[in-house]
Amino acid sequence: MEQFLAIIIAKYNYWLYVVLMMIGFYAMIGKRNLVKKLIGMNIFQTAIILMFVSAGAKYGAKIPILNKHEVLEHGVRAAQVVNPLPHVLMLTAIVVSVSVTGVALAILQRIYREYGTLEEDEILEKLGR
Amino acid sequence: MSYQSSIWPLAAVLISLLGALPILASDRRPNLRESWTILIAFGKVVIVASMLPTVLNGGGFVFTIAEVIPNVPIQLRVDAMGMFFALVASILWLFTSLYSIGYMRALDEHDQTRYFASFAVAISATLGVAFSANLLTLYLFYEMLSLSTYPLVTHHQDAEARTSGRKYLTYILGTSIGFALPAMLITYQLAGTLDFTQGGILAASGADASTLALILVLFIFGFAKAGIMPFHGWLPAAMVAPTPVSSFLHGVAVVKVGVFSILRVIFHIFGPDLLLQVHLGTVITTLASATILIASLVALTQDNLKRRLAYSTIGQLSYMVLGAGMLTAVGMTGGLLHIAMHAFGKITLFFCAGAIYVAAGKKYISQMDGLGKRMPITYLAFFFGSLSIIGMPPFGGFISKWNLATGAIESGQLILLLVLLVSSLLNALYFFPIVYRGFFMPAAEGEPDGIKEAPLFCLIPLSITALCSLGLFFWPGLFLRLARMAVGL
Amino acid sequence: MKALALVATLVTGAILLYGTMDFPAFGDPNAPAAVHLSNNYIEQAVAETHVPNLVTAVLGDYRGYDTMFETVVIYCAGLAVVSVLRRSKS
Amino acid sequence: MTTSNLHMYVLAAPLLTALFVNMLGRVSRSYVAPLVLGALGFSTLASLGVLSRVLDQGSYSYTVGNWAPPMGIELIIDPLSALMLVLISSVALLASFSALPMVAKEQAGKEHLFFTLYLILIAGLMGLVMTGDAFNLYVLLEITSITTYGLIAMGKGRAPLASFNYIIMGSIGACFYLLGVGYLYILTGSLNMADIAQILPQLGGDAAMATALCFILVGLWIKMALFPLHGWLPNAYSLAPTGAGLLVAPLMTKVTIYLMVRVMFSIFGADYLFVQNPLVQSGMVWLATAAIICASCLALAQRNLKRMLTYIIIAEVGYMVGGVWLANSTGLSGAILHIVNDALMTLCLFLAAAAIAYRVGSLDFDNLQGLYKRMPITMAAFTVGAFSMIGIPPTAGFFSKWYLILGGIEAGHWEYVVALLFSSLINAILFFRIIAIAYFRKEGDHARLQREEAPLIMQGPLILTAATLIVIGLGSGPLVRGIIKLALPVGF
Repeated sequence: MEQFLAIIIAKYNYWLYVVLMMIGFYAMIGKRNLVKKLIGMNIFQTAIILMFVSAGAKYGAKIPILNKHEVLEHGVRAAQVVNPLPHVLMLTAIVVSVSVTGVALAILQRIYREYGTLEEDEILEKLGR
Repeated sequence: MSYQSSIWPLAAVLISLLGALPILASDRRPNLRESWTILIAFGKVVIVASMLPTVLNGGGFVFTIAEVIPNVPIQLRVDAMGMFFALVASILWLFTSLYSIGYMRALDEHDQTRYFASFAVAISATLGVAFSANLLTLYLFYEMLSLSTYPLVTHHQDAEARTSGRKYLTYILGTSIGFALPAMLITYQLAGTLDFTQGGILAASGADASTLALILVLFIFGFAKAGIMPFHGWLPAAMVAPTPVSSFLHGVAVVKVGVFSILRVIFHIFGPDLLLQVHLGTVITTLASATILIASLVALTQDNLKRRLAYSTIGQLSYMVLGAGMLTAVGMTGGLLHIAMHAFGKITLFFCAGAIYVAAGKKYISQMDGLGKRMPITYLAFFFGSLSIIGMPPFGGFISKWNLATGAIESGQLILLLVLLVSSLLNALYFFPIVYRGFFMPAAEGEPDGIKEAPLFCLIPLSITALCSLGLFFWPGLFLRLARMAVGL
Repeated sequence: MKALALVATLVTGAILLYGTMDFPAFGDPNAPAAVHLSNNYIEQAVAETHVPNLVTAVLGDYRGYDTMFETVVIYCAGLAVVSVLRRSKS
Repeated sequence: MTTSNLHMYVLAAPLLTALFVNMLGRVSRSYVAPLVLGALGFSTLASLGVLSRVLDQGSYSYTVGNWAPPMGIELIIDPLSALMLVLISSVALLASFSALPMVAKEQAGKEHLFFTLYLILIAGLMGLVMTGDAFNLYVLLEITSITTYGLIAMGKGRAPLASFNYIIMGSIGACFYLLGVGYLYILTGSLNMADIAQILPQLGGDAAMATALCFILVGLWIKMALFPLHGWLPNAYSLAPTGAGLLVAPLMTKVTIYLMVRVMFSIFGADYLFVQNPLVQSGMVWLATAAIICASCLALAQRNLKRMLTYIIIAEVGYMVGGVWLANSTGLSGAILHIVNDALMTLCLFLAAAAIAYRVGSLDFDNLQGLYKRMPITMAAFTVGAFSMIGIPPTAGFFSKWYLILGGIEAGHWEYVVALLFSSLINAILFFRIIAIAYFRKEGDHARLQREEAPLIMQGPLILTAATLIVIGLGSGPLVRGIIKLALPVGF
């Protein structure tokens, strides 16, 4: 048990983000309101972004912006700078996430225009009529 | 046996396939269209006959169309067995073309262009099956035949045609995809090839008896065109088609393609020796015997003339399979020979049924009393045809049945001899009443007087095929020789 | 339906947590992610690209191909929004 | 122009043209058609050049911006990706001919927007098949998704709702894929597929690796609509504007299957997938079997041509997934051949459906009566496509099915063999039902129907596609021997 706790504490970041992800995931598949689904999607994607970024963290390291001249002259110790790659990836992922949200919102507008509601059950009811 | 590479097998197959194009193009000029049909039919006979001497001398032709699967090209090859079948089919197609013209015009049928074009494609497929060098090619043309005959079966485009068309495709396509295709794949997996080889290809694969039995049964049911029960139901249903279709396709081409495919499998995929070794001949003969007897009994109960002929066909087809299943050279010769003998006999009978329909508008046997006096030539031809099918001398059918009976005795299965005798008796029982009613029963009250013989275009072909049935008793030489070459005698 | 969604969520979460068992601890400077590529970027990026901000260096240079498509994504999204919301003339 | 970066021109042509289509299309609609066709025609020729180069000189990798992998992003041009490039560009080109008049009819005034998204989608698909970088794959996957969301939402009636549904499902798929990549990254510190594949076996991290595999695969399955994750596809594809369906239906699922193959063999390796986890392997074949059978049965219940086709697409996904997981070279060759064939078959059927929709309007079965008289050429091509779907020789569909079934027999997975045969039979029923409806007419209706074919620009590609199906069928021997055998992953 203690071992298990030690594992959790050592990797608490992942545990947090997985919980966050699952909140979003549940909203995507469990909620009947279309906007809530969309919000769930955003939570999910944000949690993934956080997970990636946290994977780049190093204890005692600084941000990956260096002094150019100093580096060119003396070099740099890699352990003192956090991993820049996850940040790069997540910049892209954020853009993708925002774009998808934008398109989805536009589509939601059209749906609202057409059916006057964003509740899935009510829409299905209207379609069934 | 040595095969020379040649374009002629392809030409024989393609002439009618490409011929469908000018037929379609001359949609609005019936005379031109029918001239095309005759010309193509004649050309086909000439091409097939031109290859005959080489085959008789023990040679053959081969043509590779495309290399599609390792060791299995789409390939045409002319050997004695293929030649035998191609000869029967192409000669009878010529007669059918003539007959079709008379029949379709007399009834003023709709969509004749489509009819003739589909017919041309169907005969192409038939020759393709005859000249296939391997199972895949055979399967290809087999499916092509199934599909090209669909418009013919459903020609009338009414509710009945629709139902029959569905039944036709369900049986034919269903069994070929559901049974024949997996059988072919398993064979390929076992043998690594699908080539038709004298002595079979499965012997070397070392497959056990149960696998072989499975493949064999899958093949026999898979080629449902042969009408082995319980997959025979499509044939009576297909009788809604115009009579020339029934006569040629469902008396000769389509059904015999089924039988021919089964024979190919028995002769050249399994090989008689292998089947003897694992005692699978009885599987074939049992299925065939059951079909012969049941179909003959059912035929007795049918009042619709074409349906009675259809059930008769189902029974007769199983004779051919039965002969092959005896696994003796004589029995196999008999089975093969029966393809030709039955073809000439049955096509005559169908031609007559069509002629009666054209001239008198009658479909049911019970209405045909006294018709023989008004249509003597038709009825005489019908009599000849039925005698040939029953197997009476001096008609062609006797030769094949004689061989079959000899084969049964040689193989030591006297029960098969009994099957042959009983079924011949049944044949007589369902044919003779028709002839008797026609000649000796008085016509029904209020029958119109104007009934006379069908048009010449109908009458001439049926007379010729009837005479052929007679002639084949005296001069069976060509077919007998090809059949013997095919089984290796 | 909701119960099914809950079960799916729990299963997914459990698998994800199970997967983290093999992960290095948070902030471990010797984690594979922290040493393999990252060190190369940190040590060479300034010399190779002359950009002091490593994120920019990687984004704009090493993984510029990604970034090109990132802009395409935005472009697409804008177009998609316009085309979805605009009523067609017919 | 040197041939060493010809593949970049294949990709760049639609991408850059998309900009011009948007700008010039605003000025005048008449610019749209030549731009689209020109770009795709160029791409098709260039991709043929790429393929012949690969076959001639072997696979090569291309580093974007000259940053050596794994630092930079690597593109892999091997026979498989070159084949996919040819497939994508040629299918897109053929689809465009038909899409142009359809879009002008359905989306009047929005053609430039439609074709901008359309071209970017094509560029995205091309990028997908070339990339050798796991994260780059994600970005491109999202490009294709976003463009598809937009294209589908442009449809009428319920289309936006279907599109939203697709967004939610598609995002789950993409997120799962990204999570899987994240796990691999945390585990290995790399994003380059070849690099990951090299590092993975040296690690002890079995749990994380399995989780990564699981999430990547599930993500891709959602995107390719593998049963039972297919829920979004029928509505999305059948309600999409006809022009969008023409492109999306033949290509999207097939490219995703390609991605699955790529990820499976380039990252995880056949040894890990098949040898170390035989249970997973046979479980997957069973899943594919279930997919084929269930989707075929669902197709039977449809009363609309396009909806029926969408369920057939789902069944075909099962074919290919099963073929890949059979774990032998015959099955894999069959799956790859089927990717090509299925794309063309689906294209043929959707082109025919588009032509019918253009003239008849509705695609409900009841409206198809007498079509063989009204549109004989369209229906002839449709028949060829249908035969190929059923698997009747010598059409292409027969031969890929041949390899798939043979692979099933070889692997001893008889359930898969039976499912394939069953699905062929169902397809026969499905298509002959339509053929019968279109061949027969209403009772007692004997009026001479007027011939009214779709415009030539729609007929041309349709006929060409139907002919291609037969040509590919007859040429499947050289195709398999010359290209697909080379495209198989190492070890097969």
